Amino acid sequence: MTEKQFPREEYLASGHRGCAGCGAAIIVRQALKAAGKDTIVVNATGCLEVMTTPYPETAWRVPWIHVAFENAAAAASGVERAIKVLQRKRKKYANKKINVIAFGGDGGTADIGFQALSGAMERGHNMLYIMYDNEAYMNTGIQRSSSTPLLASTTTSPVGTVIKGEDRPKKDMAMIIAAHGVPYVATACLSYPEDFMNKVKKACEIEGPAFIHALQPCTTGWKYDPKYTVKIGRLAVETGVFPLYEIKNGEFKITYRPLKRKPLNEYVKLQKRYRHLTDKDIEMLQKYIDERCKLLGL
Amino acid sequence: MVTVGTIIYEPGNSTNKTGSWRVFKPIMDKDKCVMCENCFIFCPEGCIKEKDGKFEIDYDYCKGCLICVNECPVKAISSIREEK
Amino acid sequence: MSKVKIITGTSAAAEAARLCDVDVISAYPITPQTTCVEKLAEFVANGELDAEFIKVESEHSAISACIGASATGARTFTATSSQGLALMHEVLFIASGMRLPIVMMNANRALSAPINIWNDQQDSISQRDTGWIQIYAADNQETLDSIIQAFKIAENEKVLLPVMVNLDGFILTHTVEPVELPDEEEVRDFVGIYEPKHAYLDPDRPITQGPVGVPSCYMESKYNVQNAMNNAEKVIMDVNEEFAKKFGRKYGNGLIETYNIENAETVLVAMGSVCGTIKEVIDDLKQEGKEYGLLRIRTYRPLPINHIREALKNAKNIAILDKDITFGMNKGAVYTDLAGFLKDKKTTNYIVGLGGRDIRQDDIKEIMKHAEKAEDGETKWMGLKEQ
Amino acid sequence: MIEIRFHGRGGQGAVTAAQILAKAAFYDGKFSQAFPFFGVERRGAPVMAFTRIDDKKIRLRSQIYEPDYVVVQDPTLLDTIDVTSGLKKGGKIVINTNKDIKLEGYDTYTIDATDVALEVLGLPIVNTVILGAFTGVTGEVTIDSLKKAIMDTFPKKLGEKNAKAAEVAYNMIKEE
Repeated sequence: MTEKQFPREEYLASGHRGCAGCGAAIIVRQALKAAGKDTIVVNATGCLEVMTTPYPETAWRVPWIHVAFENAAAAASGVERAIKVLQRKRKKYANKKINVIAFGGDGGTADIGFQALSGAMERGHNMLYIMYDNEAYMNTGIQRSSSTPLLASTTTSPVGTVIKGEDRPKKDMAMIIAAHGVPYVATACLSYPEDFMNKVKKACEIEGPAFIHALQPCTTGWKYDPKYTVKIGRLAVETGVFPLYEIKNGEFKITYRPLKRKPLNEYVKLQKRYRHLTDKDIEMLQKYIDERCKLLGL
Repeated sequence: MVTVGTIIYEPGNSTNKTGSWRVFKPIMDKDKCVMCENCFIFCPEGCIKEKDGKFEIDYDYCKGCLICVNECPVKAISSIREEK
Repeated sequence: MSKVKIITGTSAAAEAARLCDVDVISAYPITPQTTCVEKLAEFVANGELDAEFIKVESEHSAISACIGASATGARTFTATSSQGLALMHEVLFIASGMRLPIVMMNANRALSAPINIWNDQQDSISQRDTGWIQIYAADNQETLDSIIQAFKIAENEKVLLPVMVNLDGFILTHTVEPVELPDEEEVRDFVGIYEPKHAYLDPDRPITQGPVGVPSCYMESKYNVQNAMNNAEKVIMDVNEEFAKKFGRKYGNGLIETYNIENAETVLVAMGSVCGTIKEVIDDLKQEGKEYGLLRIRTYRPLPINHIREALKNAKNIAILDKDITFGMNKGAVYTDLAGFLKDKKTTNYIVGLGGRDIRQDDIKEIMKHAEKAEDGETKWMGLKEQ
Repeated sequence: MIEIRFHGRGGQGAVTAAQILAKAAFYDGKFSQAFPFFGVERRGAPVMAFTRIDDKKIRLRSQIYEPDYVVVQDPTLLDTIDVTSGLKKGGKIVINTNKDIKLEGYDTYTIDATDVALEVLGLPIVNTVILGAFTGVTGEVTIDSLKKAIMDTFPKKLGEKNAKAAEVAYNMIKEE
């Protein structure tokens, strides 16, 4: 390969305090390489915000703002409209297309930030919201969220003698946002950088709100060897646990189709959050995933 | 002195050397490298950098997660125990 | 050209925001503030104000969007009341901590439960420690004038704090009275254009706003806010003077206003619209040869301690009226704030007008009489029905 | 200081009437204030609104308990509400009714405002009509200022019609 596939510019500096093997950092690096310099980032409270900005140090090389846990989408709404009005009234940011990208974890997006997100998506702001989904509240120490998958163990969905792990299935954020009728919704995973970065580019180019649900394997919360972050993400896609698709102007398209879906066991066996699963549990989960994949035509 | 609004004006000034976190150390064999960019795009630290047409690991920041080792298709990166 | 219109308090607030040429409005309707956002929406819809109106889904998002907009360098306005303000609570600290000069109109209304849409000041008093400057207007003209002043105060580089302009729900928000609307050009000349140097998001100047305030910087960060409050005291006075020079109206020294205080042994201390009724009673009683005084606190935060102490130096009986209550202490917040530095004075606290209980002239007279004789320091709830 | 209380039903424009009266007084060079009774009433329920008029700036913020005048926009209210409550002795009360009503102890004036409204406006909205009658009865504001206040409260055509309706009522009550 002689041509450079990925831009060399780094908008997230080294030296941040993420865990070794942190998937959130990979997501941000990839997303910002796709979006480019003229980007303003709004960040919900969470791992990403904490690990990148202990005053007086910041890992960010693009303008960045953090307000609170549940309001990244609302704050981004303000940023987006301010740019619009300042361009119009005061000739600021003249002749420049500025991407407004909000990053929120699954808690800040699917739970506490859900209302603000729904409002922002419905209002039609020209912004991209990226949910980096590590399937639990990792910043506070691995508590379940509505995005925690069925049977995964967390500190608030522990494996006890009566209940064994999370008892509710994962909330389907991409489809919920798609139901808002926004022009661009996609799922993505850091293990497929080309696919993810293409989606970020499309989302930035499109006029109006865009939402990307990006799966982010988490070494600490999912309990695996840090070197497997990318591998586990890939397995999530190859097994059909996390299908990659986009919905552009209402048109659904699978963007990556595994030749043959791998058995779920390959995915769960690498993660200690699933170590309590019996063969019967895995069979049940496999059936659940098969049904969901069938619905998506996978 | 803390700035008004606790604002940080120097972009990307997080220069604390996270290389000290390392337990394992990836070693790049530049001759084996085919510049597929996997290690580059998957590094959580952004510390695999291209220099003179070849990738190099910046050990000041590499935390030793070894994703690069695991994702290299030609086994150009190996790992050793960090010596301190 | 200035012109006089007969308008409500909420309209006066909306007119002020229009005159100040705000860039972004983000607000959510709530009684009795709603007519303000309706008016603003109308201005924007008719092109009378070139602004972006973000029609958010809650007050929490309203203030969050204001932070986003202000941090991008836009002049930003919001309006709320009661439960809405309470819902904003956590974000209010963030606005002041990030030093964003957002201006808010708050229609003072009681807090649930039981649900009550009528006036008291518990809502804004409960936001006392959020780092917002708080101004309490006594009439609709002052509402309009205070919002204009608020932008100039908030955006002053020595201040850079958000300002909340409070007006009593219904008593002002829904009352029409003559309000002079100053000339648009003159107002814009007075407030200028917001050109922040500290906080604006621009890809050509990538700054980080709202980072983690680690223990080694947090105290300094908060001390900065306190310093800004200290600076605000003088800035508020200066802006009040400057405003008077340009528009011919002033509100005491900007921080406090006194009325007949030099002749009186008994002085009432109050905030907001009830001060009008108190002045009326003072004038009536003066004709009977009785002298009473009023100290109106216009700026509750920063609390002008020295000015209040100086104004009350000759007062013998001080009656402090509170439209709020600190449960478990049986005192109002204004009283508890003042008692600390009026230790050598006889002070009595009166809880008045909670949840829209009307404050009649007779109530004021009763307070005056009671304050003259009161010895026990017991708090008196005015107009409380026997249980 | 003159204090006026308006009785109506939600949706009949009692609050607007109180505000128009305040405007008219202002056009006469006086100070004024108008406010609704701060209730939770919805359309159809009895409502009240108040106007204060004075030669000097009005600072009083309490509600009105002893009005100088009472205006009743809807005759059905007489059955359910004590419309003369607190009305000063010998105070004037203007009632929209087609019946001949006299309220003991008060100067009572009646006008079939609904009829006038239907004729002039084509709608049974009586608030401007009854303001015309009030002006004729009390002289607290001039008819010219009242018309001006009405005109700038409503859109042009509607304003003209309402001003006309007020004038008709004003003349009717003057002639009585």
